[in-house]
Amino acid sequence: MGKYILKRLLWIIPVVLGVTIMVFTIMYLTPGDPARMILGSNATEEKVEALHEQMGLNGTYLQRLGRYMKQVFVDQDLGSSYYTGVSVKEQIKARLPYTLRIAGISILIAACIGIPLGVLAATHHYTWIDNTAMFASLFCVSMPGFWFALILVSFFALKLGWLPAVGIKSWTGYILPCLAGAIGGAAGLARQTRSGMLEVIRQDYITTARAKGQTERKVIFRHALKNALIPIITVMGGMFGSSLGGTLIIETIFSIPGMGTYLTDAISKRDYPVIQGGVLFISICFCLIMLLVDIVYAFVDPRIRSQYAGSTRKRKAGKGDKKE
Amino acid sequence: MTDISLEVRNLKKYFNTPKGYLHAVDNVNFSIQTGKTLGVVGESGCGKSTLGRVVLHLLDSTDGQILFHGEDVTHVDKAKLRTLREDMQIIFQDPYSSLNPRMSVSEIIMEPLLLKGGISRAEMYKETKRLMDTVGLAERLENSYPHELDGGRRQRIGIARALALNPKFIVCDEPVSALDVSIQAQVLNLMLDLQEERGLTYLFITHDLSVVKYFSDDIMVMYLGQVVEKAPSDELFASPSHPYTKALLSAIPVPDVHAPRNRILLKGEITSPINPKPGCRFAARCPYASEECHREQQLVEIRKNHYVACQKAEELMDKKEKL
Amino acid sequence: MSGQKKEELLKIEDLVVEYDTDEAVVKAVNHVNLQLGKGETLGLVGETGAGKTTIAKAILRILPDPPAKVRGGRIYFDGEDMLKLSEGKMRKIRGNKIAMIFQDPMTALNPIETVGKQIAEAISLHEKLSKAEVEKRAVDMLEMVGIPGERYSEYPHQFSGGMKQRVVIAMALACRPELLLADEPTTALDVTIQAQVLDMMDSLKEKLDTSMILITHDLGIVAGMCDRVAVVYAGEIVEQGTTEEVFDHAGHPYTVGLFNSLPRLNGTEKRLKPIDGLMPDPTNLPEGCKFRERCPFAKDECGKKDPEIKEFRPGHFVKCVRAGGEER
Amino acid sequence: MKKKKKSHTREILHRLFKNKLAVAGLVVIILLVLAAIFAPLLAPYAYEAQDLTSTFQAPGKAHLLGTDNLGRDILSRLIYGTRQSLRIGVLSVAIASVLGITFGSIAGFYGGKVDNVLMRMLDIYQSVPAMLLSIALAAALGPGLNNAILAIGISTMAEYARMIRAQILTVREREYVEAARAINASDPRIVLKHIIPNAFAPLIVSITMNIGNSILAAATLSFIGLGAQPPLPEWGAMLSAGRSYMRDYGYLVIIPGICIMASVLAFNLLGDGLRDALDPKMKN
Repeated sequence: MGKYILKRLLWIIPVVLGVTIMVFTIMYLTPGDPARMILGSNATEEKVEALHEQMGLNGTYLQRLGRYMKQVFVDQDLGSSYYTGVSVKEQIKARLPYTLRIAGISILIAACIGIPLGVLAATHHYTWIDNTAMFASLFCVSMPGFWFALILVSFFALKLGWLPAVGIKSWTGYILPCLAGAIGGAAGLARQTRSGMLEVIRQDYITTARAKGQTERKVIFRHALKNALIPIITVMGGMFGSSLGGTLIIETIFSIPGMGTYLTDAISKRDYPVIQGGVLFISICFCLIMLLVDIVYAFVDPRIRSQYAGSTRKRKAGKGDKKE
Repeated sequence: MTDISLEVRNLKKYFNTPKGYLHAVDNVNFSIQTGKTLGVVGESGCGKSTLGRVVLHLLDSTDGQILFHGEDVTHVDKAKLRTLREDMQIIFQDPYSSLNPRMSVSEIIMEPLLLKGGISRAEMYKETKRLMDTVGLAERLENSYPHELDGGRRQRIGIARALALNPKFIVCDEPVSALDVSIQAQVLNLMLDLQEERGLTYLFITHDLSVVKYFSDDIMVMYLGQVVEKAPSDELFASPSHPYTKALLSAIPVPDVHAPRNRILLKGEITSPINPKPGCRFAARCPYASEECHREQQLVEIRKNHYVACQKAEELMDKKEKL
Repeated sequence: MSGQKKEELLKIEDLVVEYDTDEAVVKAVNHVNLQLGKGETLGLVGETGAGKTTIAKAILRILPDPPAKVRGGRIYFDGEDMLKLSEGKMRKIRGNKIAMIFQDPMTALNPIETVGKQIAEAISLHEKLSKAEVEKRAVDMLEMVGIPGERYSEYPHQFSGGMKQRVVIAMALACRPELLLADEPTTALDVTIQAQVLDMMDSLKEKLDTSMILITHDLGIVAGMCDRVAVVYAGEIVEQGTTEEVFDHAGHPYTVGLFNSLPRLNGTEKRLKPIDGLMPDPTNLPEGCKFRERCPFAKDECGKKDPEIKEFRPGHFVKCVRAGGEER
Repeated sequence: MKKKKKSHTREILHRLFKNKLAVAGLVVIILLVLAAIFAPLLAPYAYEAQDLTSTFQAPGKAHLLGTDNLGRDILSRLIYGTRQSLRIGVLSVAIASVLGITFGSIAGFYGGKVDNVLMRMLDIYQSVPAMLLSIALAAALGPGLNNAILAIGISTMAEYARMIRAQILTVREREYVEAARAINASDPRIVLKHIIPNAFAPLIVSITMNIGNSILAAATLSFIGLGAQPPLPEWGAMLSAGRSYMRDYGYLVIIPGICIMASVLAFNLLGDGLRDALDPKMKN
């Protein structure tokens, strides 16, 4: 088990390096010259050249990449904004918690609504409950999250005045953004849980449990749900990624000082260090979440756990080396 | 080199796995006379299916020689492989997964003809109909899809496809084990008729001992990649001499209430053939195992055409089911 | 093997089970009558799709509904009609008085629970024992089926196929049921392992004095294990009697056909005699005798009305108009 | 065990048409396509026609769905908007699936080391959340609908790559592929005739559903100013523009949102229906 966690931890290193290169490359290929944007189109070539030098925009792709990598990993510095001059690292430190909190709470709400709904639908397969729950969740999956956020704002904030429309001064500020972020995930989880449950309910071991004289409730919760939830762990991990993406947009609606407002602002100004640093950091967070998910998965699923427990390691199936 | 259809010498097939080399087929020797059937029996994981696939070049051999009508075909180029495959065909175990679900019956049977080429479409179509008739598929089924048919008919499609190129030799990989007994008998009879009409040579792979007895001229028993006993069919059933063969034969449930029941129960289960220790691979489960079993066992001819890989064979041969 | 006047444990009368699908109604079990005495082993023989498993699951009332519907009949167990019992009472019978073993040991065990716990679950459901006692009993059960008790806390994937089937058997026998329904318990296993498992089942059955319904397609297994046998064809019992009777004096043309289809180890026949044709489509069963289309002796009257079940020889029942006429 | 003779496709369509929700989805999609084709005929006004004398008109006789801050007829803009939405959906999915299928097929066919390297690359690539990657790519490429399409296409290819690879790996092990080799079928033939047709079912489902998801993603990009640029009548952009007037003219936000949702829902319904129809076992 320790070996598995170590292996999985080490894998983070190439991933982070790879993501850094990828993000850098995307920005490198971007047309337009930030130096010229700052100086205006009347500036002389020399002035632009000088600013290039100062901003580290001179040199070949590899030179620039090398400089950036050194800056990020050796000096642990993400640079500073072209426009405000404020350190990107400091800004991220201040802003990331908001984004993570909203995304995290959204996922939690989504799980609390989606998983029970999925179980309910699966256990009432072929009935109106299933049909209604599934149509409702498909409806919610199809709904643009930012649109739902706007509707929430106009109703609960503007019309009823119960909750703040913008800002996040107290916990009440979290309610609407988190609800808006949760709805898509809840619907998605409900669908996934349902299909997972239906798959498991068909298995022989469920019939075996019934044949033992176990109550239907226990059959569902002890045997079916546990098995169905294992793959849901991974689904939820992946969902955290989309939840992060969604949160970025929702933040702009509620003017929350998180990564979303930071990034969208930087995008409109082509503030490269901010975009690079922001994307890199969110991705690293996502990687860590996925790492956690994999480890949790390995702990819950004895089949994986024993694979790494030493001697009983199974060879990979389906690699063309047929037995028999 | 008169009438030996297929000969295999010291054939080996190892698979590289994370845990080491899996000895799926280890040093196997046999030959089949033209028009005869060699039955290969063994339990799951004994390498019998791999053997069939190596013979057909569907898998590459690790070592050893394959001779087809006296010609060494172990390593062949693409062109030779094409002609070789026209002569050597295979019938698969699972009539559900061996047919492409997106092709109709006639498309499946016609495909080999299409790939061979040389005749017009109309002729191919005529030939397809003839093949369907040969294997007993009604003409009206030509546009059906495999999923619409039952296991027996599907297996007939598989046989027709194998026959399309007019092969001399067919590997039958558990062709009836997925079928119900009444259907199984239909298919077995068909295969016997075809052998008689066309002088086919069969390598008949199965785990079902009663079928193999009925179907084969010679039988070869495999255990963990190795041949433990080889003999003419009647001889093997009359005087099995390897302890494993004895146990295997005694374990067959006989559909006769008056038959004496004296099963030899083996201890333990089949182990994995990954990096096997030298010596007899059956020793761990063998009721007669002794110290000497840790050295390599050779196939020895203990009676005419009766080969056994066990040092105690001679003494066990006459030991009629003592239990 | 007389099996004549044993005390009756299970009696099925006129059982009808159908599956309602979108397209048609599958007539899986059609007016089945069966009885089983205490301590007896009944073999239920037939081909794929004949309705054997459906009968067993109907006894335990674990058929998936929808699509399966029990359309009629009575199933008496210890004199009580189980089809009329409440779900709660039925649960007290399942796993306790009647247990079931399924065909595929690979999928019959919950992959994320230890085998010990799964056996313990069956025990704790029906017996008021302390946790430690339950565990002790589960370990005993494991050892009884030849698995070291230390393997209690291992997971199913750590066992081989044969071992898994032993676990399943241990689980089924944990509460010493009066009746064991074994659905093709060895079909997924290799011959030598099959021999081990069958041998073990036989001796455990004796030891625990359990009656058994053994579902199989293998007549060889029936010959070795069963006191009586019932042959199932297209959802009907076409022949029923003591194993010796049925094997020696098969009365129904289908049973005769089954025997002729089998390659014999001691025989020298050069050709098998298969049954022509296929089992009829269960959504579209023919009028009259369901075997008529494949039967070499079919007459006009066979198509007109369903043949009655006749006592062909003492204690040997056959559903064929020819029964009582010439033997095979 | 049906005796009816039916080809695979017809059987699937038969099952699909029995599913009312899927048919409803299909009908909505057909209506969208028709609206896109006949937009100039259907729209009562030109989509860019401003009428500053009648801004913010509530839905009424002259303007069925009202007008926006520049007095443009919302219904007309919505009708023209179908063109953008369908273009986004179809093109970005086309880009994603072509990229993904190529990538996944290479990994699946060659297997071994090639597969390993490619899949690890995909892991890294997927470490950036798809929405974030779309935003970053769209930002890098610059605002504009075509760039948004490209950005969405690139950032969603991983799903197809994984799916087709997994399918190829399963299908490759089937006996009929072995049988094809035994009758001398060439590798390309095996791939085209035996593997791809059997690996395609889940792909079709996912393509259908992803058209909807791409429309959603593009609307999101437009919403933050990265997608369609004014005066192009794209639903997300309309929603974004209406946002400033939301307090007083809620319909400016609500109506485009409903359009987005309805079209995404239609594709999802059809996709769901297709999945059930393609694999009837999965349904119950």
